[in-house]
Amino acid sequence: MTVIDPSEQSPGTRAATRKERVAGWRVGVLASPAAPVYGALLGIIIIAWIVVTIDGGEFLTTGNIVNMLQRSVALGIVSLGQTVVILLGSLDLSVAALISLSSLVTAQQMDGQSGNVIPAIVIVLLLGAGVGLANGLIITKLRVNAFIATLGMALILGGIIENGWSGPQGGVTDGFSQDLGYTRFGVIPMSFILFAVVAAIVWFVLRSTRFGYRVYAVGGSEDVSKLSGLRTHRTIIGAHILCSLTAVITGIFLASRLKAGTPTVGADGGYDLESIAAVVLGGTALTGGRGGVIGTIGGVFILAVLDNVFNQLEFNSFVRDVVRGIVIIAAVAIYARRQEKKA
Amino acid sequence: MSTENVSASGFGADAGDRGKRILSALLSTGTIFILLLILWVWITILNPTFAEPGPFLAYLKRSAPLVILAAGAYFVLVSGNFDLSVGSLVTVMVVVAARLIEGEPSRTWPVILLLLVIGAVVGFANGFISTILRVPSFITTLGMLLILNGAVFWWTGGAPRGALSENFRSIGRQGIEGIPWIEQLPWSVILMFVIGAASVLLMRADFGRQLIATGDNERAARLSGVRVDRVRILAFVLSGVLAAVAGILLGGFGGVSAQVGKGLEFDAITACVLGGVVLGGGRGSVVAAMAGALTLEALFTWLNLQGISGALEDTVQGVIIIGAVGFAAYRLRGAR
Amino acid sequence: ACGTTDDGGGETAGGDSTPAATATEGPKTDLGANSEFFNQEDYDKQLAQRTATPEGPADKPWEQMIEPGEMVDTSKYKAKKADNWNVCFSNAANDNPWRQNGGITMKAEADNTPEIGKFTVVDAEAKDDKQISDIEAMVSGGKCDAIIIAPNTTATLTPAVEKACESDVPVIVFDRGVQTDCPVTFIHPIGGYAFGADAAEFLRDNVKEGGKILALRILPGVDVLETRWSGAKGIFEEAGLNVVGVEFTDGDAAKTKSIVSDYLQREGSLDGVWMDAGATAVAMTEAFEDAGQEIPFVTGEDQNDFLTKWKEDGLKAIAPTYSNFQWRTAIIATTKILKGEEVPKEWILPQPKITQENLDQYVKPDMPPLYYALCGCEDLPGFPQKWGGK
Amino acid sequence: MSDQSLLQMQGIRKSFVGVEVLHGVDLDLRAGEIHAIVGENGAGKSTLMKTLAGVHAPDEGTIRIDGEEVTFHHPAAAQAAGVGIVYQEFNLLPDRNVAENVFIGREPRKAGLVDRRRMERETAALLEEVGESSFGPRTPVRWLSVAQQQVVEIVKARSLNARILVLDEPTAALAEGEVELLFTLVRRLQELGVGILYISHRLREVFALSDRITVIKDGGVVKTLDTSATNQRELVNLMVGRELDGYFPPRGDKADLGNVRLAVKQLSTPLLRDVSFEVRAGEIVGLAGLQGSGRTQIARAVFGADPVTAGTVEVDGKSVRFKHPRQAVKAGLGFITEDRKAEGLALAQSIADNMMLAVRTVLPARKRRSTPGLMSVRELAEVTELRARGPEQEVRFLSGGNQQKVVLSKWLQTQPQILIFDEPTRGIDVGAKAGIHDLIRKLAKDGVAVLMISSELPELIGMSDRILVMHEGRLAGELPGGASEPQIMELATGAQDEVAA
Ligand SMILES: Nc1ncnc2c1ncn2[C@@H]1O[C@H](COP(=O)(O)OP(=O)(O)OP(=O)(O)O)[C@@H](O)[C@H]1O
Ligand SMILES: Nc1ncnc2c1ncn2[C@@H]1O[C@H](COP(=O)(O)OP(=O)(O)OP(=O)(O)O)[C@@H](O)[C@H]1O
Ligand SMILES: O[C@@H]1[C@@H](O)[C@H](O)OC[C@H]1O
Ligand SMILES: [Mg+2]
Ligand SMILES: [Mg+2]
Repeated sequence: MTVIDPSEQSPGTRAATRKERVAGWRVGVLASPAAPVYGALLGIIIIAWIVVTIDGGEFLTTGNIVNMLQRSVALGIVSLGQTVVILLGSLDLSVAALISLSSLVTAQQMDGQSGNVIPAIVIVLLLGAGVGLANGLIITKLRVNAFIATLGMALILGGIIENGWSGPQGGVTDGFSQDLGYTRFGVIPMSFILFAVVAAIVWFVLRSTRFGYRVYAVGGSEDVSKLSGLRTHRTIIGAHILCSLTAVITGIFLASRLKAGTPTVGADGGYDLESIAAVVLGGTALTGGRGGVIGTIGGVFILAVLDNVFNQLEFNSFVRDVVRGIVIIAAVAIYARRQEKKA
Repeated sequence: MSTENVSASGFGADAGDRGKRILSALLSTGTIFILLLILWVWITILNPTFAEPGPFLAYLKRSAPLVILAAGAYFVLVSGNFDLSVGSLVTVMVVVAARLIEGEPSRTWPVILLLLVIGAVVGFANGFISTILRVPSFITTLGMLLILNGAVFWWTGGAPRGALSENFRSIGRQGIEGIPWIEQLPWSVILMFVIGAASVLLMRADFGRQLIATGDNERAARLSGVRVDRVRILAFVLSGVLAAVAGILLGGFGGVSAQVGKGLEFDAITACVLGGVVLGGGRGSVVAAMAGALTLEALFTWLNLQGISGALEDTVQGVIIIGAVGFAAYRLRGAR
Repeated sequence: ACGTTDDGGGETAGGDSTPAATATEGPKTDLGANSEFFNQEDYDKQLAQRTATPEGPADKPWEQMIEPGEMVDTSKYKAKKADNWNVCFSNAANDNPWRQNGGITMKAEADNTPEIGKFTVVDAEAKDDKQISDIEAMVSGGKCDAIIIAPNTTATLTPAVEKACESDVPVIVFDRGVQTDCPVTFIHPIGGYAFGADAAEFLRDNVKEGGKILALRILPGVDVLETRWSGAKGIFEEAGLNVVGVEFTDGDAAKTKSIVSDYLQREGSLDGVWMDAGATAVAMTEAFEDAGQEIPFVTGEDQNDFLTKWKEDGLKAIAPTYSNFQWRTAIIATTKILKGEEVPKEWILPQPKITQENLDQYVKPDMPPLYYALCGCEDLPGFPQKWGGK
Repeated sequence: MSDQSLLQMQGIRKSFVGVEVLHGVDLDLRAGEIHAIVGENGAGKSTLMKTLAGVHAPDEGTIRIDGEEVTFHHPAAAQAAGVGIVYQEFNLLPDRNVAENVFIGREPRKAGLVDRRRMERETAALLEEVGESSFGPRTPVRWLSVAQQQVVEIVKARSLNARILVLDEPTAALAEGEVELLFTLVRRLQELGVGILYISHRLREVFALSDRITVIKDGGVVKTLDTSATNQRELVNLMVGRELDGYFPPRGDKADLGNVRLAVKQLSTPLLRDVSFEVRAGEIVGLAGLQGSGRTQIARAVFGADPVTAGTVEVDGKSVRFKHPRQAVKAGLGFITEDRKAEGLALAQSIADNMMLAVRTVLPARKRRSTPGLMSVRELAEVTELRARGPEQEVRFLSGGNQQKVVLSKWLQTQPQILIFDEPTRGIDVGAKAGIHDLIRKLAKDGVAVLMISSELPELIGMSDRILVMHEGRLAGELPGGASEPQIMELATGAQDEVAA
């Protein structure tokens, strides 16, 4: 019997380390699913710039850039949470309803009093945690598929909204609305800073905490994770709580922007499907386990740039939808090709 | 062979368990039929006329489009994909039909043919992009939803234009008259049963077995010679064509409307999941999926009869759907 | 102010008060009761305005105004250029036939106004947040000579409209209201109370006491729709009519039909149907036909399919309207402002109702089913093709 | 080896869907002992281990560790109690790197955050401990060969510092050379006092390694024996309940050989270089080689499952180029894949549907009725000695060996002229193995050309009429049937580059 002596493998070992170093770089930077996203973003910005300029408009002005940043906030924040659940191999279709509900509760709790701002925010965050917990429990303990569980949750929240409110709910405190909704630091809107902070937190959580590692593991394979001794249920529940929290933060932000809560702000914004589209545009695999928030941010910017260009070119909403649909499909098709080539 | 000990091999080692097996199969996939029966009985208790032929047929007639959509959704789901574009496809059907028919009865049949072709083409595009171009179908069909919605209204300038003809509308509205006892047998109910039967046969045929095997394990199916891309594309085509049929029925039933297809994709998927179809593919029966659609419609009727406040209706619906799916999962687990 | 009102008619009682709806404050837990959507003063005022004689040319109702009251001096908005104006329009949405019809009219009127060089439309797709950003972009872009706003929702668009008013560009609001009187003018028909009452009075006058009425509404929460229902509700109560149900149809024909069928099953029959908008009126009548029942007294709107069916099938009906020609008025008002001509602070348009007597003049066989009879667009270039007619 | 009982399992019962698969199993394990568990496919070995690992809760019975009763509701609880397990199926995340896989869910932390450095350092140390240097902690698992993955699995179990280590067929996916490495590791752990439960169908390993052997049959313990006090013959008898005489069916006669059925000429793919060989009707050609030497790649390329860059394939003298496996099936080829779960079976479908899957793709239903030689599902089950409850049973509920028989049936049904077997008896018990060997030989006798890939050298030597040996994507040489193991290994490792054919 031939026993392979490990020492014989030393040339191979050197090769392996070299390969690994190259791999590390490829995995870390180029092979990161975020790379093509920013390529696509850059491409779209260039095309947009050319088209808008030919049309006689201005694209890369400070005002316009600020406008784009501002527009990316609401979808951006909720997409961060959506990224986490999609990485986990789940998804959340209830975010739109939760955004509406949280905008309403924010307004109701603030009731025009500046003293109520902090308690209101706390209450709304608790609401988010509660809904996320419920989603997580339904998925793990009742074993209802995430698609149906969160679709059902959207119905439940929708009914609660309809039952409790028949129109906008005023009461968002003036100062709060001004601060979060309209203040700018130089050219940077305050709300964009909120987006950046939430993004940094989610990024950090995914990258550096055990919870983040577990999200990737469960997304890679729930079975493997469980058999390896990972408490998958806790991870799934935790991720859904995180997702719902980003939804309520979006709701709070929108309340500040509208100076009111409204029953339809979430559904009108299409935040459920659009956040999923943004995440996938950002290169995160719908099957879970691959991707991250950096890509999602790129995906959100792509949609924001498109939106801005549509406005400048005065596309009607129908043309917009057609172009959006094509861009989403085309971008993901390109990623898929890249993925295939690499394999 | 080295052994004659055949008694232990082959099947029937526990032939006595056959009854038990059937029972457990019924318990696992049969939950939906039990639920449907409970709802029907309950509705009848609330409103005894429900069980009479007229009202019951009216219920079936109203359910027919969703049942047909659920069958279409089933083919796609069982092959491991999603089709989120069927709702907007239904809208497209109605809007295109109105624009092209302009109330002219002679145009009805050519336009219907065209609608079926559009359904097939959209389905093919969905399938092609999702299989050959490897875009996840969730995204393909989400994009298609946007494209269809935008394109059709772009074409009509924002609002539906033109009008449906009477004979177009009669498919979704009328039926065979003068049948004793039930008076009218609606065309949509006939279509529903025909499509239901055809779907069952299709799933039992080689195509269906290959489709479900593909959804279960694509690599194994391919290595066994299954042209997995082709069967998946076909599933999307079926979904598109059935959405066209549903659109024709809904346009007939309700007339021109830009809202008609809104949210139907979710209803169809919900119906399938209620019926025990597993998202991700490979499991579930088409009959149960269609029963899921009937259950969903019965649930709407029940909610209406219960007089649950319009506002809380959605909440109750959400709780029941989650509860039913959770219950089915629980039974499946218990039965395993 | 308590609760929402309609398009703000009430607040202008003093002549210079806010011409817009007030906030809807506090949760609306009781949809049916709607007490918070009812304001007696506005209600009485609107009902009275129905019979007031409007000022202006009778053959051009879109130029008429009811009880104009305070006129605004717009000389400070007078455009520096004589022509080639860039008029910007932030539209809430283009999501129903009424809005689509109006949008076409508005564009045609703008094209027909020689001074307007560019008419820029940005569609908010029914998203409050988007509309706020759209308006911000219009203001900061500095390229608009006037900004027209059709707000998506009342309370929520207020801050953005206020911001826009702070710029030196004139702001014109129409259709739904906002909670500020900062815009140069606010254009709207009489209002929801009048609409709701027109329809309810028809049923009151025709249906016997205790008759069963079904009320169909599109969706909750839009003030101009809420007031329609709250305007009707009191009349039903007073008349002793039995409202067996109030349901939301989402503007979906199939859903409307299913709801009516369900009620026919449950109640056996209905004596009247009240609707807060007419887009699904035909589907509603078909539910009766499909159930083999005679169509009772019904109400709709000036959508062509309903009027046609009314005429052809001899329905017993009425169609209140929410004057679609206000979309045209918005451009006319803008033109006046940019020319420095005075406009009313609140421009109230007539709001005719279509009855059996005047039905024939509104049915348009050559126009598509979703055409709105009160288009006010027949004399515009491109009619009827631009509106889908033959 | 101490006599102190480390683990005691008593009266373990477990049923699925009302069918009991374990009827009161008793088992004990001492510290520093290697305790082998053997038994037929479906006997319940893996299920028993899963009750120990917290995957399945036993319906009845007790588990004691160090005399103390324990219940595990989750694999994490078993881990915490010192139970490590390498499952029969692979249990790694391909998208994560080695270190992340080893410490999955238990990442070391510093100040509340994952200490990636430490994680990698510890993984590197563990890899070094087992003498693995061909990859490092940061290598993505996707890049690893099956053998390397198995090393990761073992390192992962080891990283728990488990006192009880379960290895469920750890060598099933390994070639002989790699097996030795594994043995070294297992013995090292044994010296550290770890109690090891070792499941294998390879009796040679069992005798080489274990201290005691427990035979399980039909969900119950037949007997626990001291390895030194028994022999292969007795063991087989206990397992199968009958004598098995002689391992392999007799080779074919030279005279029985027919025409060249399959001719591969200068075949190249990204992983293969200029591979040429022929297989005649009635012949079994064995394909040997180390892991990753390209054996599977040959099969896939010939079958149209992977793209070919150069070369030709001829079937019955006609040049073919399959772009899709279906064309290969149509042309009379069959391919029993090495990984039956991932590539052989639609697990949620019935036995009947799986058996019919391939024939359905090439013969439409109406032609099937008139095609002679097609067997009923029941007949197929008998021919392959399948043990199952009925044709409607879902394949995922079958044990590994019975699943393999379903795969075989699927291909028998297409009446192939050329059959490629990739590890046909991986994870198959000795009794069934003999059955499959007989079947393969019988097929050859009936004129089928067989190409058989196997990592189990005795099997390859015993079955093949000729043996081709692969080395790094090239054909390193050819040996006659009955060649010796060292001869093959010499070619396979490239130890001697120029070899006579
Ligand atoms: N989750 C399950 N549901 C139903 N039946 C199961 C399940 N897991 C295993 N079984 C059944 O339990 C029996 C024992 O299976 P097990 O996998 O333990 O066998 P094994 O001894 O490990 O066989 P092999 O040597 O083939 O791996 C088999 O009949 C199998 O079909
Ligand atoms: N570096 C690699 N990248 C991608 N796929 C690979 C790589 N190496 C091997 N494979 C795939 O893995 C499979 C097995 O590889 P190969 O044919 O080289 O091994 P083998 O000799 O059959 O060994 P075994 O089957 O025993 O694992 C093949 O299908 C091949 O396509
Ligand atoms: O958009 C609304 C329209 O749908 C309704 O009919 O009238 C009021 C408008 O604001
Ligand atoms: Mg096993
Ligand atoms: Mg191989």
